[in-house]
Amino acid sequence: MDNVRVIGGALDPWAELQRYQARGLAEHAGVGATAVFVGSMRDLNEGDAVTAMTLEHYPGMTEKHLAAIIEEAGRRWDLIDCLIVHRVGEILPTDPIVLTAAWSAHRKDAFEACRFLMEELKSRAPFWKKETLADGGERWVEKNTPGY
Amino acid sequence: MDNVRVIGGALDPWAELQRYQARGLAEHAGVGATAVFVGSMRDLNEGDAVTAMTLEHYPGMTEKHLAAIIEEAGRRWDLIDCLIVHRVGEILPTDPIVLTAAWSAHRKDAFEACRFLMEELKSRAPFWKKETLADGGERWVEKNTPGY
Amino acid sequence: MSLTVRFFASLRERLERDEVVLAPGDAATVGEAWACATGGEAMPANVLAAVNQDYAAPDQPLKDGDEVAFFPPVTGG
Amino acid sequence: MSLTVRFFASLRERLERDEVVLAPGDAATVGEAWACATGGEAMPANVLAAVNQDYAAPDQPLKDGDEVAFFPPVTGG
Repeated sequence: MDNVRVIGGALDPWAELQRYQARGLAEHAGVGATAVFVGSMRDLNEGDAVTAMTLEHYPGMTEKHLAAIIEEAGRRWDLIDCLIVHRVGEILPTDPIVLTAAWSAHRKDAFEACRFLMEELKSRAPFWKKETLADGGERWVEKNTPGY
Repeated sequence: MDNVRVIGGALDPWAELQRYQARGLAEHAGVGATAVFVGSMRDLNEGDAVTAMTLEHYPGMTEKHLAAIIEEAGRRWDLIDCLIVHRVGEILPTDPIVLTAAWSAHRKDAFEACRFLMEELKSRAPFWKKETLADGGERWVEKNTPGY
Repeated sequence: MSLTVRFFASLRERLERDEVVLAPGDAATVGEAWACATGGEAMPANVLAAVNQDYAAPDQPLKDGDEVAFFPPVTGG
Repeated sequence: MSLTVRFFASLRERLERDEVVLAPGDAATVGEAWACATGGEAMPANVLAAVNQDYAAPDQPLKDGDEVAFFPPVTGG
């Protein structure tokens, strides 16, 4: 389950991809297409200025469901590999929060699988966001925005 | 037109993204979504082993049309920035050939724009591939595979 | 043995409880585990439940040793 | 002044020409520039044309100083 990581510290998506590809993908001459998504923290949500965020997860269940999402993508598309990295804990605006990536021979498969990983993660993986507002108040985010 | 580059040497997509984002995007707290595509050279095309490739372009017209594609994406989706980098010249299997990226507040816009950049590039930007086969023979690629 | 009931995120904060341990006889289903661990509160329609880290419906039967979790809609990514 | 006609990729190789300079009177349209620069060959249906780096149809009129380009379907990315 090296292709699923929940991390407590900073997420550098490009360094993460370079490291992950170095395990054989960079030399894999069957890879024609790599699709990547990075979600970052904005300083605005539902019209309010947000100064910080805490991301909670359910250790064990989160990783299990991220792995299941990757497995499902592998059944639906022709993929060589996938990666999901998600950050938890204290987060500030501009910080990358999540990285999803799909490697395939063909771009259609890579594009669609990468987007699927992200949408499934947002609807099924147990993570919760609590925002700190500019006035110091806190609130739990109650639902995600639609992605299609 | 810094967001369009046609380069003769190696393309390192992750270093390219890091460099490009360092011009302000990394600190832009309105960016919630970054979608990226990387196309790489495979060692197989239409069932034949391919050992090398030469990519030709039409200097001037290529850059002009890549810029027009980015402009069109900006009219169709809510975007903060886009980047297209394409390699030309001699290329070997596993080498990255093309990078498209779209930055937006929202993931739907980033995903769709990134894919649009790639599909439009493949149908409109004047690049041509000539393959060297395992037996030493050469052939021009005559058409691209469908992407949707 | 026993049943462990866990609460996450806004539910954990509102109910002021993180983990409750029940005797297996206390709750035969997910819904009964909710009622027992919250002191009889009705289960809100948008609360999600998991048994042993898989999503579960309120009528799912429980067995000794199960871990039951309750949480609000997920908002990661 | 004059018209410059350029060929790219497999067309350049097959026709064994890279650039041909025509007198403006030689070709009033893109199609005529093709005929003149190839020595009267019929223009294949899949050949693409550009005038001053924008895609153009065979009947597009030309003016002095134009750069006309012919090339096969594009295959980048």
